[in-house]
Amino acid sequence: MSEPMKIRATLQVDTADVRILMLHPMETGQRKDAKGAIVPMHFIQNVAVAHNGKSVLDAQWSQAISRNPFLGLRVKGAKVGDKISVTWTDNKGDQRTDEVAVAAGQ
Amino acid sequence: MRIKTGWAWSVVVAPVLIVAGCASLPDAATTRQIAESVVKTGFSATPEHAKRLVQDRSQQICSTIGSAKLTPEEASEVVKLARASIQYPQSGKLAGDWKVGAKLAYNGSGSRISGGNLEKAKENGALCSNCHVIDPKEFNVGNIGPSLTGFGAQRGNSEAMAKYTYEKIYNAWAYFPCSNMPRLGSSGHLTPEQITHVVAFLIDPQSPVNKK
Amino acid sequence: MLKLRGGIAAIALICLSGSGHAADPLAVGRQMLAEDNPGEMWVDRGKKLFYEKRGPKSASLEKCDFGMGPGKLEGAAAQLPRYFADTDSVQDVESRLVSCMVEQQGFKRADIAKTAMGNLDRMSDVEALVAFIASKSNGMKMNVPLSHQKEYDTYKAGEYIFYRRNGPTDFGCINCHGENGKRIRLQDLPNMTDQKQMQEVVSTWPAYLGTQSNLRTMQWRLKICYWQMRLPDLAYLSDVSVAITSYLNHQGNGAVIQVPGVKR
Amino acid sequence: MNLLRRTFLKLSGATAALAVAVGTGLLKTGEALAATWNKTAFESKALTDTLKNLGAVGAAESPDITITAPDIAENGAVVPVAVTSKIPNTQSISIIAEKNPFPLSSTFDIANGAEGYVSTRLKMGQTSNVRAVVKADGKFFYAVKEVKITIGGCG
Repeated sequence: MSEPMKIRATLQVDTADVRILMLHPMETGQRKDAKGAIVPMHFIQNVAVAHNGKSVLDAQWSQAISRNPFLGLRVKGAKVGDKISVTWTDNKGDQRTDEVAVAAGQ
Repeated sequence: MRIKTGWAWSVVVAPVLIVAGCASLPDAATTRQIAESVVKTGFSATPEHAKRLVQDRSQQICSTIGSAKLTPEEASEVVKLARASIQYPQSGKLAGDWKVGAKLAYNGSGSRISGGNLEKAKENGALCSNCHVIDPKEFNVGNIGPSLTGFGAQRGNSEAMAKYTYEKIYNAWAYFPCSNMPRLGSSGHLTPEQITHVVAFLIDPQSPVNKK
Repeated sequence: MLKLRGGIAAIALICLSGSGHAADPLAVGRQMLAEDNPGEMWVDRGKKLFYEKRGPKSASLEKCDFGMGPGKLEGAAAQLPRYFADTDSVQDVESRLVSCMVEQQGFKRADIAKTAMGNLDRMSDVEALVAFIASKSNGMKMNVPLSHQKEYDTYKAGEYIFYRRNGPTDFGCINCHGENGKRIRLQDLPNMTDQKQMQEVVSTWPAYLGTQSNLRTMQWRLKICYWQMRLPDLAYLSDVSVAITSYLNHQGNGAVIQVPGVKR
Repeated sequence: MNLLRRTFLKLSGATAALAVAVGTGLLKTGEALAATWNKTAFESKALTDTLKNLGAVGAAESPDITITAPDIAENGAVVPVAVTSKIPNTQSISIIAEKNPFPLSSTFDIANGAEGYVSTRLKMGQTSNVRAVVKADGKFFYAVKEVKITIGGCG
């Protein structure tokens, strides 16, 4: 059961500034829990970002990306209302997709 | 003119007085009483650990509120108590091994309490680098206290300097009453022997503290 | 709006470090972290939890009165801690929340205390709820009242405790938070005798802490301060924490609240 | 604009998961990027092996790559790093923390109008160079920046 991502996509001229926050433990496999047991490796391996259904960025991550990860990118040729959808997939096969519309910048 | 002033005052002051009559800032003695009882019940502690919350005479004097200053009498009482607390190592040697001292100086752990348990550590650290710059190349250091870089290079490593340094670490308030520096020996946080090693770390010409 | 907030947070953080020479090489990183604050995800989660029917009594928190009337959250945290007649005590946002969770939702106080601070294995509901409730005062000025006698008493007790030196380190709050530009190792320490810096502190808690990978409230902050001071465990929601929070928040009156903050 | 061909690695958990992503229609067939979790590169421990497994041996240092990161990071658990590549036809950006036990932290494949820009946050165990490796028009380029890691609090 995963929590929603926090995605902001704002238009600056013709480029969408996309900022994505995810809630994920990004366990390295090194940490011990309160009872002293090793917490198995558990991290997002792939983040796929699409603009109106077209892939624009595909991130492959290791366990060295910080807990509660952040991903920022910029998409050219975007318009207000365009759809930005983001899917992450972790090494246990868990997956989550969230989508936002590009908003007007200041 | 007088009447007008008086009238203006009554308008401004009267509501304040009414409020003050019902509720107001407690005086110092009442505050102390309330706050001390709040402290007594505010921690979950074993009887042994709860002793740490009880102030000794010097701590009481040093807890001046706001911009209040120590009176000369208070300051000299703190100095007197501090001087009386200092104990010297049985060996009589005040400067120990600077290499041991170096490890202690950068060790910021020991004696913390979590979930009712005392921190597990071989020994308490001397906590120096939390608050003092020691090696100018090391940037992970605090600045609450003054820089100790070149401490011995500037002051020498005479017997008298060793004694001053020892006493300063054992109970800083013997020299600077109520300073921020913990009374590391008097509180029992460091042993006399540990302090001799930190002394050596600070004044030994071979110590990195005194190397350029 | 969000961009603006990031900018403010970054500027504030730079100011906080005062004259410390370490400010510049750190500034870039602080700004980058402030612009995208994972703490926002705690706010979202807290919002969901607030309106959800939870606990043995299967109730939401919509009837909880934070001082502005049942369920009224706008600006409530800006006026906390304050006196509440139903509990006959001065309460901060977290102790008030827990009162409601006990009274209205039927949770057991002892159970809440055990799980109120999340860790790397478990997220805390309380931290998320505090983040959400506090965020409903964003953009408003801190305005903690002193009118009931218990508010005066609590405030003055907080001040007294702030300066009270105790334990093996001889520390009170004042010893680390009484001068400009000070650090423990490389951790900047706000000078809480300076109103500006005090305001910066009280307007940015709760905060997301990178070192914790978690959102934290003042309860956690004070607990850890006491731990470092080598004193016993600060009891959860103890009067000590409420007193210190009263003192700090009242001193910080006028600060524009912008939470969650982002801190080291 | 479809720059890269899908080439799934066998035996990788990520691959199966990714297949799900494709299956759910998020990545439309024919439009998906390479998206192969480069196991050998991610599991390399020595920098030279990392670079070799990225195919980036002999990369040229480029002034057109900018690494935005703090000179001193307050917290090694969250080191913000952004990479901007002004090299035309930038296809991918990899971020390497040279002294991490496994130096490669991430590879970002870029297409269909995304700029040569990514921003993320890394865990870094110690002070180290951060290296950005950019693939553009099939060639490799790099830039480095040192990030110092601090210790806070009372240790």
